[in-house]
Amino acid sequence: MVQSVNSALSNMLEKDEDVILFGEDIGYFGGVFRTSDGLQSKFGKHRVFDSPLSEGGIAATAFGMGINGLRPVVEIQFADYIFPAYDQIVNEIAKVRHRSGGEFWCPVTFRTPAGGGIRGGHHHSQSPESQFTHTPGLKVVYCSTPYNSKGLLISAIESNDPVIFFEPKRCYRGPFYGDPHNVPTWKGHSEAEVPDSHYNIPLGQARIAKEGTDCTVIAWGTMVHVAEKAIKDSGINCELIDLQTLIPWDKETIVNSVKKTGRCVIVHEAPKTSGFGSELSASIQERCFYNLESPIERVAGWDTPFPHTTEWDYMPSPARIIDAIKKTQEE
Amino acid sequence: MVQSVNSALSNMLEKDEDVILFGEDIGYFGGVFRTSDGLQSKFGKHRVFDSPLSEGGIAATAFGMGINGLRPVVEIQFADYIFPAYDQIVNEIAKVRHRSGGEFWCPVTFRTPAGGGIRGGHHHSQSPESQFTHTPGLKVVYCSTPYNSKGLLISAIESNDPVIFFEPKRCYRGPFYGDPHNVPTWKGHSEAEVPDSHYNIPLGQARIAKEGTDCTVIAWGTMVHVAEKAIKDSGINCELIDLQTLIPWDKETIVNSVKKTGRCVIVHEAPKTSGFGSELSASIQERCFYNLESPIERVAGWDTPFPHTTEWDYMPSPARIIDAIKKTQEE
Amino acid sequence: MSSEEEGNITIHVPDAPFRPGDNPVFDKWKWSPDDLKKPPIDCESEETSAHSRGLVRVIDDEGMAYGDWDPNLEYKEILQGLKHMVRLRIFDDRMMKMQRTGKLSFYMQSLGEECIAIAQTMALEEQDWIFPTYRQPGAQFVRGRSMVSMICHCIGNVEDNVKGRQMPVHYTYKKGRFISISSPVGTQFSQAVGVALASKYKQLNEVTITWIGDGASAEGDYHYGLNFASVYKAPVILNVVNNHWAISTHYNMASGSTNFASRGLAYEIPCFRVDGNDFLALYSVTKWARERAKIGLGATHIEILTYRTGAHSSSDDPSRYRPSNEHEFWPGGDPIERLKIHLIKNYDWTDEKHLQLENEIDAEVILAYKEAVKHGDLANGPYPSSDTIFTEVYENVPWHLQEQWDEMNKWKVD
Amino acid sequence: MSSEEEGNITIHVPDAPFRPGDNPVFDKWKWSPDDLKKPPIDCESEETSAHSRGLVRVIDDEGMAYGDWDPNLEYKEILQGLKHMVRLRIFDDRMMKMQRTGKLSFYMQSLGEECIAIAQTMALEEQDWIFPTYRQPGAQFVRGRSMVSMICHCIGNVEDNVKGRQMPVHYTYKKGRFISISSPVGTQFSQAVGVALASKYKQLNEVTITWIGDGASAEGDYHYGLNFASVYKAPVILNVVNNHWAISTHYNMASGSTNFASRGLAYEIPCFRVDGNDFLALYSVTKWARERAKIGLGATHIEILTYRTGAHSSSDDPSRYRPSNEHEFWPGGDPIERLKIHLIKNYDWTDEKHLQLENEIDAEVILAYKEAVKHGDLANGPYPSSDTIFTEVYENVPWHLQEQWDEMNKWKVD
Ligand SMILES: Cc1ncc(C[n+]2csc(CCOP(=O)(O)OP(=O)(O)O)c2C)c(N)n1
Ligand SMILES: Cc1ncc(C[n+]2csc(CCOP(=O)(O)OP(=O)(O)O)c2C)c(N)n1
Ligand SMILES: [Mg+2]
Ligand SMILES: [Mg+2]
Repeated sequence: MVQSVNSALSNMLEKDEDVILFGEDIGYFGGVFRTSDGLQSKFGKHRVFDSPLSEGGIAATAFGMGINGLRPVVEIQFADYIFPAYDQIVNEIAKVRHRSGGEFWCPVTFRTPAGGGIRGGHHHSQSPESQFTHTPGLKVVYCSTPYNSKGLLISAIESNDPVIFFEPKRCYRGPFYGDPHNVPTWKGHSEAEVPDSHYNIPLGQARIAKEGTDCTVIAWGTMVHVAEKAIKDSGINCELIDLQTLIPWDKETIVNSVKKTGRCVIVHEAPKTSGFGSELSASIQERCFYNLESPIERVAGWDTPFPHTTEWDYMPSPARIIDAIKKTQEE
Repeated sequence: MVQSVNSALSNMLEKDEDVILFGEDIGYFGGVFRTSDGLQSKFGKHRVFDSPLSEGGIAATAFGMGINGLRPVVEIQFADYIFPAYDQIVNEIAKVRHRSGGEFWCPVTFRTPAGGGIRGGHHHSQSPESQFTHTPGLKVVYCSTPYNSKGLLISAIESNDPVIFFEPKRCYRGPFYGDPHNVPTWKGHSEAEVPDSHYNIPLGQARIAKEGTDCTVIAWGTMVHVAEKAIKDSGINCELIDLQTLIPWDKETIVNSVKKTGRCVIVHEAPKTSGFGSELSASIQERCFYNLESPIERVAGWDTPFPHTTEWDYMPSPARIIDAIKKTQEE
Repeated sequence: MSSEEEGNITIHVPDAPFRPGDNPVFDKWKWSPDDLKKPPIDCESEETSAHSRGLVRVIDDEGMAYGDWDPNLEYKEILQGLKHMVRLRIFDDRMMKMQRTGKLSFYMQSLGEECIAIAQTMALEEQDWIFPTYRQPGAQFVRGRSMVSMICHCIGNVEDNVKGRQMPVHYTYKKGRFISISSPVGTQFSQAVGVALASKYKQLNEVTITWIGDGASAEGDYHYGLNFASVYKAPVILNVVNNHWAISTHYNMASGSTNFASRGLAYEIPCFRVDGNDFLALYSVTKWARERAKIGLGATHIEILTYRTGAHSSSDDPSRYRPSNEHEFWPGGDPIERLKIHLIKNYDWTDEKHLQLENEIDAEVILAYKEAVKHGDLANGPYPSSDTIFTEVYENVPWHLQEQWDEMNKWKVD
Repeated sequence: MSSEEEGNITIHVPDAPFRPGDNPVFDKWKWSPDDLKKPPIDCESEETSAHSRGLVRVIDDEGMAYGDWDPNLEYKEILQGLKHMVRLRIFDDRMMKMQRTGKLSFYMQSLGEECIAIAQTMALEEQDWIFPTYRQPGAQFVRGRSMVSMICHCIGNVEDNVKGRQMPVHYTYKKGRFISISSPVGTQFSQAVGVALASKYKQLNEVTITWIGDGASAEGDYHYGLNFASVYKAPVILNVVNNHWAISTHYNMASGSTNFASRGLAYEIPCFRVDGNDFLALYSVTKWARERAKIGLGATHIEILTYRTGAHSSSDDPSRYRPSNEHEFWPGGDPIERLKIHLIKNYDWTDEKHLQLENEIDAEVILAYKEAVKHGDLANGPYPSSDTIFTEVYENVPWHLQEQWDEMNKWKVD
């Protein structure tokens, strides 16, 4: 996935002169996760460059560049460190089109590695997507595979709205099936074939990762793979939906699926309370109440900070997901 | 309510030497909403004082004071301006007890006027409570009346956990029943009698503002009064719950009520998507699925920035709430 | 035990020098227009050390202009500045009156600070970007915005180009490259650097100017702005308007120092403190800064020393926290009065002409006001359609907004 | 067209002076211990202007100590400092080795910067508060923390006092007034001011010391810290450790200036730049700052000039972004080597004694390590119970956490 992100960035730098990349350590070094490796030497220092260690300053600078005609793509080194930029994002970037009567807008993309599973403890593990879904004006995207990371990132950069783009860092080098002792690479995975050339996956579209009839399982990021494993092991014919875009989420795909299966499990890494699972659950029951055979289940991170040594007891595991799927079948 | 908040602060300054108040314009001037009026001259400049215009700095300073034995109570002049402090709150203050193995903790209270109805436009109207409910380690409180503002604020200050305390600014001088042309004061309201002396309303406890049998209506802040009016006009025998504390919310009161009524409407001012209504809705359907006669309805602010001249089309109105209550009765 | 003494033994809490009941005393200014020379355009920041600690002036206390910084403007141009300033003052006055009658929800004057944005914008080129706070609306006059359009915004009627979304005085005027004002203070300061860098990236001869208050300079954005401008050598003019007050808070609470200008030195940015009520000095320093930015040498940091004569806003009552007559003692005087005297002493301007000008402008403002209220006002409507709640949140309306929009239409208040 | 040229015509993007393949060249230091006098303890910040632009030194390039800043410590005390520094280096080395074998998930060395926290903590009183970043673990040795306890934290075993919640090197040691380290860089800098103000409020003779990196000084917290300290005259020592690098980013991207020390001047805080590899200079300046804080005059700002000899962390490979031998050319040398030479030249310390010390400490570290792994390590456990996920989130466990805790127990991995 490191390569597919890199490829998306490269395509967009090539295609659009207004695209400009900056962030901490992304220039000469190519980023601590190597996602911008080689781009500075290819496109020049004025298009791909380091920034001071200041997420607030990065966001503010991107705001100004965005309203003055550029299309900045910035990296926040870890999603945990996006909060110093929170004010600039939720009060400024998100609202400028509206507040200016449409005179100014800011087509910035914030790329940021998120999620756990790398022994990151409190501050290298968080998955703060839901904290951006409450702010009108932002789009929120969470990729999960090499293929969709590229197609979604290109669409994010091309969007004239600001996009917060989460990359599940645990999956940079391979999928994760919930077992820390099993460390596969992307090789051979069906979503690992990535064309070199430009392609889009439209924002707002979910991906049906597996069709099924008995329960709809919705996940994003790393949890797509954990859920896939759980479904396989559960013996139950579930439909797995990779949400891909959280704002705006794909109502049609989800509502149709839940109407079909009558059951639903939502899986995310972030703490359960006020995670994006709560919005989906609330919204699905509003729209599918009379189709639901059992309560919508949420499997999520606990409502605690993200721990270090005990992280495998924190992140949703296949076992917990299987249990939730089974619960939905009880009725 | 300005007086009741002032009285809570005064009681706590009197009672506990470790209580210290600071924030923008709160010292000599007594705050732009006058909630700390007279406290500096009563308790001294070293206990009640102005701060630089820097919400991030205020939060950071409060962090340090809190872990070194004080009990700071800070004011963020408008809830819209809490975001420059967001990193200090969600990454630092919320997590310090956990991250330090219990060696340090930070009993700070953030008081902040929130919500709309004062022609505040984008940035003097927001109600960002849900953006704090996703962060483990924080308690979140939203008062609604003179009586509960004092009792809750005292409990917040006495809590050894950090508390984000929202005050519905539209209700500082009187309740609001959804009609901007009707501007009552608190005089004569049943919750307007406020003892001068210290009293607690425990955090985590909701208030049944009105008992009823046919539908549970949950609200907080200004919306408690708007919902009250809607219920009155609806002719339906609703139970009105003033949530008071969002984290941790009062499961018992709410679950019991919904099990009894079989129907539920949640009302809040903040945008619908990922508002705290989504968490309540998701959680209630998990716990009361087999008791629910109809979908849980949410009546909320739209998923747009808060407008200025058209704010009465933005804030949930009695008419919209009545419609939602009626919908729950259709089945 | 007085609170003063308490302050000493525990936390040191600075207070305003004068509070209601005190007699304000200010030292007479020791600075004269002869003090400071123009540094070379490509100077090191250190060469402006004296400029950051002194005060750049052109018009002295007697109304005479001289010294190295005198921009030697033509009478016509200075007069144009005066006219804009008078226009802004009368405009503000009218808006405050309208606010009291409920035609606006809220208002913020530039009283005593009219000179700033007007002089500085006049010193710029028309392709330059203006990124203001709420106290630089005057730049719009320079850029030719119609008063009617400005009033329509303030009174939130159907012709408000911000479509009823923001509070009054939150102007946006892209045609004049005047960037939309936002309420959170300070944010524009760091954003302006991005605007400037985009111009630079595109290799255009465009400079960006921005301002921040003495109070707001305590926000992180102040540091971001100076630092990013310094690292990337952004063509930006970074002003701190030290008008003594942030609502009720004196500037001695904004910083442990009484000098804001010199902060830029440590970022290797040239720094100037300028008499904020001196049209010619402001004009001149801004021209210098623009020239420096244009030739690729980056930012200039300017402290504009002035005094907020009026209330913070229409919601504020300053007599609760400062002596009501404090501004009368402020040695910087009044910017309009000072420019008027300068013109009278040096050109054929007269008190009579000035009075006539005021009358003309008063008529102009009343005309504009009458025209604007034809389109409605906050007390009576018509307002922008509430459909504008849902447009321009995103480029296109996503499904969930469309659902809510449809829902809203069922319940529309107007 | 090289990217250098591109940089000139569009956005100016500074780059590191040397990248892999380049031959690093540093100017020889022109500063000597005789340069700077101690300013009076109650000086104005301006009186430290030269101190912020020069370099406070005591030990010269030959290992001789002299000048106004010589703290005239006893041999015993200097030797104690040396021992702590050697201890830290050997400890770090052992931890890096253990990290490579999977016993730790991650590690961060203090290599080349051992002097800083050790000299500065030794200059403080034991009631003073230490608010460190990840590169000041050495303070814990001064405060008497057992190495076993430190290792247990790093290897995340059942005896980790942080209970497996944070990554390695995120120590907390309240008994030694060493405040819990947090990953978000910069936050401690502003928080430390609050710690200091609480001491002041309680009228205790306590000073707080904190550090921030050259990189992290671009965060808003840096400005908050300096500004709040300056306004409220907090008894705090605010250090910027300029070790040339923030991961792969050279300090010339952290600021448009090459000098970090002088930033404090504009906040009216005295400022010093200190040779960060000079035990005696650091000790001395810190003592001065503590004395000033104690008598109620507030903060001191110190730039500690040093070089990050090692990788940023165990996850980092600096040979990708800087010449591998760059540190050898850095004129500041190595702090241990320099103190050792000073001791050999001036006291009865010898190479043999030094070697023996290293051997003793190596044995001590190995002993501690063996003791610590008895309680488990990250590769093999046992870990802190996963119950610790749920405790100490709040003072008491609220119902929703209790529900989830019960649920977790059904699925426990260990
Ligand atoms: C982030 C933020 N915090 C608080 C406020 C509330 N507020 C509005 S103006 C103001 C004072 C600003 O003072 P200053 O920066 O000196 O500007 P001036 O009003 O003097 O022009 C405050 C506290 C705000 N708008 N934004
Ligand atoms: C807010 C935040 N942003 C980014 C990071 C990732 N990060 C960790 S250390 C580091 C570099 C810090 O450099 P510096 O401040 O110079 O300290 P040094 O490592 O040199 O001691 C970065 C970018 C972080 N931990 N916190
Ligand atoms: Mg001001
Ligand atoms: Mg560094």
